[in-house]
Amino acid sequence: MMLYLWLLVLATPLTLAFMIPFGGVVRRRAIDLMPFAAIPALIMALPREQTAVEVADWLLLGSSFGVDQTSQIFLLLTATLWTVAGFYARYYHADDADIHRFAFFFLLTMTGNLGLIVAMDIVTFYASFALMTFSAYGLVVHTRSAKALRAGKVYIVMAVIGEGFLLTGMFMAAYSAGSTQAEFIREGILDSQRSNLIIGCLLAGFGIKAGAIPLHVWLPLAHPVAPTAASAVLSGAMIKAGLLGWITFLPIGEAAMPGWGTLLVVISLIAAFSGVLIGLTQDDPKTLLAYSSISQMGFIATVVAVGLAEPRAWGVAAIGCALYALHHGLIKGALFLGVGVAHETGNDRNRQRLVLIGLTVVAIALAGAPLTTGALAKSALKEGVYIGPEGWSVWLDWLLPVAAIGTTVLMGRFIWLIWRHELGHVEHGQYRGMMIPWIILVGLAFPIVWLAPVWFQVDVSPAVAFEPGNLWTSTWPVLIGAAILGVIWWQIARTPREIAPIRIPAGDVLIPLEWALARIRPPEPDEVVPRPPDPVAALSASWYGLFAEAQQGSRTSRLEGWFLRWDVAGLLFLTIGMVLILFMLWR
Amino acid sequence: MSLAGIWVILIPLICGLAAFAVGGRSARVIGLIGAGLTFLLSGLLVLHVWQSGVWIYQLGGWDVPLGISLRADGLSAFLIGMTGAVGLGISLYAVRYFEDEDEALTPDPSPDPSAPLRTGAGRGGTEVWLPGTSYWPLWMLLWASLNVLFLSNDIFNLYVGLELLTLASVALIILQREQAAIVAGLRYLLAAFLGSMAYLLGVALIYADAGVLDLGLLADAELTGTATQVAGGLMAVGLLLKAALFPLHFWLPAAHSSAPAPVSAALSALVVKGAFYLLIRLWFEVFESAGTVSVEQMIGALGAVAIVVGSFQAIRQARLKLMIAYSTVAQVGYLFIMIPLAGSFGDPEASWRFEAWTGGLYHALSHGFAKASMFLAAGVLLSALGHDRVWHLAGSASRFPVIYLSFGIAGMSLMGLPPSAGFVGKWLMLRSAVESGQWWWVVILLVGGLLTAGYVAIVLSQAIQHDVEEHTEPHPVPKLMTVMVFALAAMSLLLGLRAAEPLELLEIGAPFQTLMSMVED
Amino acid sequence: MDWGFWLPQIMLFSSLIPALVIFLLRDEQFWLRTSLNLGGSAVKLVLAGIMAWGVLAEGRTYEASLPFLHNQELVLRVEPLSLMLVGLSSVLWFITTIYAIGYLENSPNRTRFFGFFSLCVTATIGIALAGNLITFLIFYEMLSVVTYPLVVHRGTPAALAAGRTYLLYTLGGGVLLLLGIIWLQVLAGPVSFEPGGTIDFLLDDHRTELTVIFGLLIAGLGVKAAIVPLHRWLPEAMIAPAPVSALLHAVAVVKAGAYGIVRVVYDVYGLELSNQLNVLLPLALFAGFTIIYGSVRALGEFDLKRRLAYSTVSQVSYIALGTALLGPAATVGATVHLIHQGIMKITLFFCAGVFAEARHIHDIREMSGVGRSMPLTMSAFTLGAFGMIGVPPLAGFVSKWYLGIGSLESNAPWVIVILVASSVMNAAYFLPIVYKGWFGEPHEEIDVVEAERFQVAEAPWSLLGPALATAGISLLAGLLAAWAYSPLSLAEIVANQRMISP
Amino acid sequence: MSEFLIYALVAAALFAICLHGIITRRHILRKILALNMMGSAVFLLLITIAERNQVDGVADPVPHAMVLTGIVVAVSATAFALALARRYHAQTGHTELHDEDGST
Repeated sequence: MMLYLWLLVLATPLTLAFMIPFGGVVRRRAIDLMPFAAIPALIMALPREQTAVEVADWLLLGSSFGVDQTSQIFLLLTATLWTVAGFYARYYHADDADIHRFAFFFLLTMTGNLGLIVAMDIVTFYASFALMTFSAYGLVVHTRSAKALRAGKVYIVMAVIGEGFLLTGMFMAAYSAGSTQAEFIREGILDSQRSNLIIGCLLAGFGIKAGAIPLHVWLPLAHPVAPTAASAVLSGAMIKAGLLGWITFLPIGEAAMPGWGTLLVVISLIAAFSGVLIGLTQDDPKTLLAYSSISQMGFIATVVAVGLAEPRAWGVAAIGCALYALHHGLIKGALFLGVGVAHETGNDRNRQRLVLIGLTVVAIALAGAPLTTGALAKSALKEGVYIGPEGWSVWLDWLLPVAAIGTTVLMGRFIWLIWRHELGHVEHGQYRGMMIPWIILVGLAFPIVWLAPVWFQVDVSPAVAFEPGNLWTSTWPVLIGAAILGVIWWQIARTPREIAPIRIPAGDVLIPLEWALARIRPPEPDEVVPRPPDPVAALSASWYGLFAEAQQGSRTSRLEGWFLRWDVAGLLFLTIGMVLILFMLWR
Repeated sequence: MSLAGIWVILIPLICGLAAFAVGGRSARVIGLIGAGLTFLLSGLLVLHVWQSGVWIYQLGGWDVPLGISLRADGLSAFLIGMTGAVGLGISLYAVRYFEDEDEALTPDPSPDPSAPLRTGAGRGGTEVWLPGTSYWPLWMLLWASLNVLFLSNDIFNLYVGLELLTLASVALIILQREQAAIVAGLRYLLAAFLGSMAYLLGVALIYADAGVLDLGLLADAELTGTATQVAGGLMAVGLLLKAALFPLHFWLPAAHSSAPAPVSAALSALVVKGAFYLLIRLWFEVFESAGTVSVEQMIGALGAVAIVVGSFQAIRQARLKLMIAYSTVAQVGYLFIMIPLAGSFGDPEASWRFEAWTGGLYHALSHGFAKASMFLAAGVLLSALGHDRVWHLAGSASRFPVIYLSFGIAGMSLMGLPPSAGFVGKWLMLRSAVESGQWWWVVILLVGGLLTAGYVAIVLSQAIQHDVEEHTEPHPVPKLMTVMVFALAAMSLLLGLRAAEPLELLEIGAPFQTLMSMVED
Repeated sequence: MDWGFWLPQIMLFSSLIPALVIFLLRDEQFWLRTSLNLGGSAVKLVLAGIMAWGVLAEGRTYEASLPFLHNQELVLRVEPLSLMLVGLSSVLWFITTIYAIGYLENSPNRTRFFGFFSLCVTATIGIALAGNLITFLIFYEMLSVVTYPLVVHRGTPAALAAGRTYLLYTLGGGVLLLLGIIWLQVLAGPVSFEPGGTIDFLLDDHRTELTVIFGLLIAGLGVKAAIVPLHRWLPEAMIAPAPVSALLHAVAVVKAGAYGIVRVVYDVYGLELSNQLNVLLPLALFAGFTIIYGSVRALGEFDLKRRLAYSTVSQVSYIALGTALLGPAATVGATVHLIHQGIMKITLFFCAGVFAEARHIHDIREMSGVGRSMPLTMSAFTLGAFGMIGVPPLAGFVSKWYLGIGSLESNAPWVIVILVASSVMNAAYFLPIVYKGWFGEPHEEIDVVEAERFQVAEAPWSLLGPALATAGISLLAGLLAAWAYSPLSLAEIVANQRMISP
Repeated sequence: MSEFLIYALVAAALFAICLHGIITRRHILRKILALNMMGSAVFLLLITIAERNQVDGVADPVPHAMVLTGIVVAVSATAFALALARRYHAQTGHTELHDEDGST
């Protein structure tokens, strides 16, 4: 019974997606129902008790479905965000002639995203992951602008490389495990002789999706160019797929892997800081948000790294990860959707004010100000860090708040950009339709994040956010960030000028790489490539040539003509006769 | 039933004489009846040998060595059966073929401008020469002499059969009185007589050594004397000339290609086998003790060269019939590779000798059907299109699908591709070569198949080629002719699907009695 | 009536008889020919179903022995491995027949085409059912011959030149195979296909010979399986009409080679012997190189069918590779790829044919925007392409998965590098096509009125339907891989037979 | 040197001369005659053999029978060859066998 419910979760968006190609009324109905596609998933995310894993022994290589505590939180996030984005997109694309195409890819991507959360075996996970990855391409290039196509190209190349890493890792893991079930996979990785190789492959493969540096290059290109609703799910929900992959399949919490932990923590901290720094140089608020996502994923990855290095910490850290993911997903979704709403305000002051207030609230939450979702998420994260390896907490205790300062400044710049450049920028005349889902998301984000730990009875209670230490650590970075913003504000107010003179193009390290690739790659040939000679074909051609030549001119070769002469033949007769007789006699 | 062996000689002879005596259109009817009866009798004889083993008949009741005996063992029955089947096919084809020819000639004796090859026709003023009338007596004579050859158990009697065969063949070649045919016929006649003389001298020498002529007695005598050895060389070279083994093939291409199609078919499919049959009969019975490895290897080497040269020449021919004639030169080479394989190389008790023997004969069988079909196909094309120039066959595949299909099937058999009778022959010969370690023959047998594919495929691809020119409507071809072309080709295929029984037939009275029990598969 | 004896023969005759009758028809006799074709393929389909039921559900084997040479029989046997190829060819013959009827409508020489087409299927079925080496050889060579008229069907000089190359390659391969078989039979007597092999007893005395014979057999089969450097005929043969290319690549010719390799390794030499002779590593290396080389060449081709052809070169070697790895999972991967590759590649060729027929598109660079006017065709193509890349849940992934696991089982991790590299390169040469089709801007030159360019204008259903059907099957084969009657389950039975028996 | 050997050598010499003739002479009639004589050489040998093989003073009858039959065959063959040669002459005007005729 449960199995069919899980399948229903996937079948709903999938069915709607495949109604679209039929056109006509069927297509219109499917588009109308698009926002409700994730509702079954949302319902399945609500029960407090997790049911046993269900196996569909006829599907793929034997699929199993179910959720554990961590993935249920991911499911909650994903279903919520897709639902909101679905409503939003319904209006955002109301005048779009290609809405059916958007809806098709949107629903397929949704199927994949939900599938990978409810999958409990690596094949189903990978299948869903692939579905999500390849369908999202359609979302990225939806506008068909040159920018979108370039982003799409980078996206798909990176995605294919990621698939390659995953496939390699999966083969080895599944072989060692002798099973495809997630729990056995984790053990299998530890048992394998090549466990380091497997971990490396999986880290890299999922890292591409999670935007881990230096595999993030596609992210700042692809997330902003997608239609806003798609950006929201890309940055809010799909980016978490990579994280979930790590959590589900890496043997975190089962053995200490200090080497990998150290590597990941370094990478994550670089991401956390560089995401902020590069983000600050961006002019496009959506690109800025994409870099912010890289930075935020760096925060979460830090805790994953802690888990890798210190198994004891993982029990708590995993919850921290999940809660942070929930927080970041909802908030980032709200920020992205807010950009779109800001565009729709027109010159209506009230609307503009509402949008700015809403965006500021979520921006502060992202910065982690006290009483916000960010504060809770950060406190939950820290719970894990504290139990982490010897000596790490000292550094992380300082570095994470410093990064939070950066986030505060970054959000300040974001609000600034919206305020100065984006309000009423484009107009579809769908303000209301887009604003309502957005407001609901903003409104729901807080209670969801605060209530989730209580509802799911996780080991981390919301109360941690109110512990004095945590209260203070969530306050001072925001205050310092606000102070910096104040100084900048004051500076600009005095002498209006460009505050960030450096512009790092989106995609940062990709740019030199692209340049180098363009140099080494030979130009695409216009005509057929010369083929190496084929001896057999040459032989058959020359044989045919023999025939063709004979047909044009001479009939019988001179040698053969000689054989046909009577005297020659007579002489040969004589010779052969003599030789035969001689041979007969000579034995 | 036990007298089928006699009647299989007498019936064609009687019918031939009757057809000659009656003449005119009725000759055809008599000939056809003769062909049908001979076919049935051949079948009966095969059945008889199959059921009761070797059949021996003392002519006039005189015992050997005084009397002359007829003997049919598996080998004879095998070849008589083949002759019967191919002969019937050719006869049915010939009915319509010569009817067509004669009709074309009767109303207007002046040469048909569209058929320049027929320049000799209609000479002699009012008297019109109708090849169809003369065809039947001669064809019956040819058939009878073939059967004589296969059944005689006496080396001198075999000489007579051989000469009869030559006379009938040459007469058939010049049937249409065309200049090319007369030249070719004359050359053939002289060459064949030369061969016969060498053979006859051999007979004299053997008689000098053994004092008997009966094959069975000669085999028992295990002759090794000098006279026998010289006789072996002489008979071999004479028969090689008659079988047109390279480089003694000079007479064959012209003779086989300038004859009317049913005659070409009979010559290439059957007559060449007559000389071959005689050679292996002698070689493995009379000269078993006197034969040497070097002679056998030399004959095999000539066969190998024949395969290569024949195939290369075949592809260079502008006319289809000449191409097929050269193909016969090449295929004859295959037959003679059997001699070193089944001969005295290596262990005399080895089972591969019997395998090679059956393989070579099976190849002869497949070649008989396939080559007959090919020549008859060429005849159809020649009479429909008015020419048989390979280069100008483009596009004719869509107009004569069955003809080319048959040509392709026959070609498959010649190449030795499964499933065809040719494959069975090649398989057995290859096995024998591998087993005996004579790798050089393996190479030539395999390469030969590819070379054969070379010219067969070119004819077919030429025919399939998209038609670029506008062609005049082809002369209509009687259906029966097409059917016979196909039937013969189909036989060469079917015999490859079920070879167990024919192969078993070959075992009856075979010269390798001691080896047969050792053959494993 | 002894069904075990007659069923395999009826299976053969169900396409042989239509072939022979069709040869007697005229081009204009459309209905008679079509009903013969469809009737024959339907009968074959039903028989394949009966056989599958008998073999899988009731554990029966059907066997027919016909006398052939002295002690040598022709054996037709239905067991799980043969069932795989039988099933594949029955299903795909049926579908391809429909496609071919639509494709060749009003073109000349239809009688010849359909006649040889049915013969081609007969030969394939014969290869599938062959129970010993000589039976296999017979049908294998028959296949070479009967596909030739199909390759040169168009009769253009280019087609004829391609046909000559094809013939020389396949006949040359046949010669090597023949020699190998004869040599082996001289040493071992009649060799029949038994899981585990039957010639172990020769190891002590004939080690070198066995190795050389293995080389001969594999080289002979490798020509049809298009293993580098014997692959060159395959891209050339692309000159043939689309249904021929489709059937040639998916079912008949290349599969015959690959299936032969599976048979030789598992059922003639057997696990033990192959291992002890150390012949499998070279085979695996050749196959691995072919996979990479084919992909690299495919990247350089811009003619759609040629690119697909090189893709086939690459993909078919998966089967040889899996066979050479010789582990249980690799065996499953190799054998299931027999089916999966067939279904996916035939989809791609169907689509390529539709593009060529309906839009005169032969070059990849002309494909821009074709997805807008032919969304269904392009969808089928996309499914095929993704399957080839190995994206789950399509069939290609399942084979790749088992091959990957198998390579580790057999302690050959380098194979994983090849598999992944091949996947990435598959993506590199298929995704641009998919991209162009769906997202590219339609070409100006296309001779369609401006207004019609975005109009949906699919090819007729007789062309489209088969493509969609095979695309659907390739999706289902992957999606329901674990189902008890999926190709995968069949492959597992095949592998079990070969792993357990001594 | 026995009588037998003399006759045998004469037969061999005759055979060789005829062989030479048939190879080198181009006139058709000469070729036919050479063939005819060749037969005679063999007949001579056969008669010699019959003489050598005599039993109780009676010559072996079998070679005689062979010779008689052989003569019949030779007569018919020669007659046929002559007729053919005549037709050849009538159609081509030649009396010699040209090699160009053989080549095609």
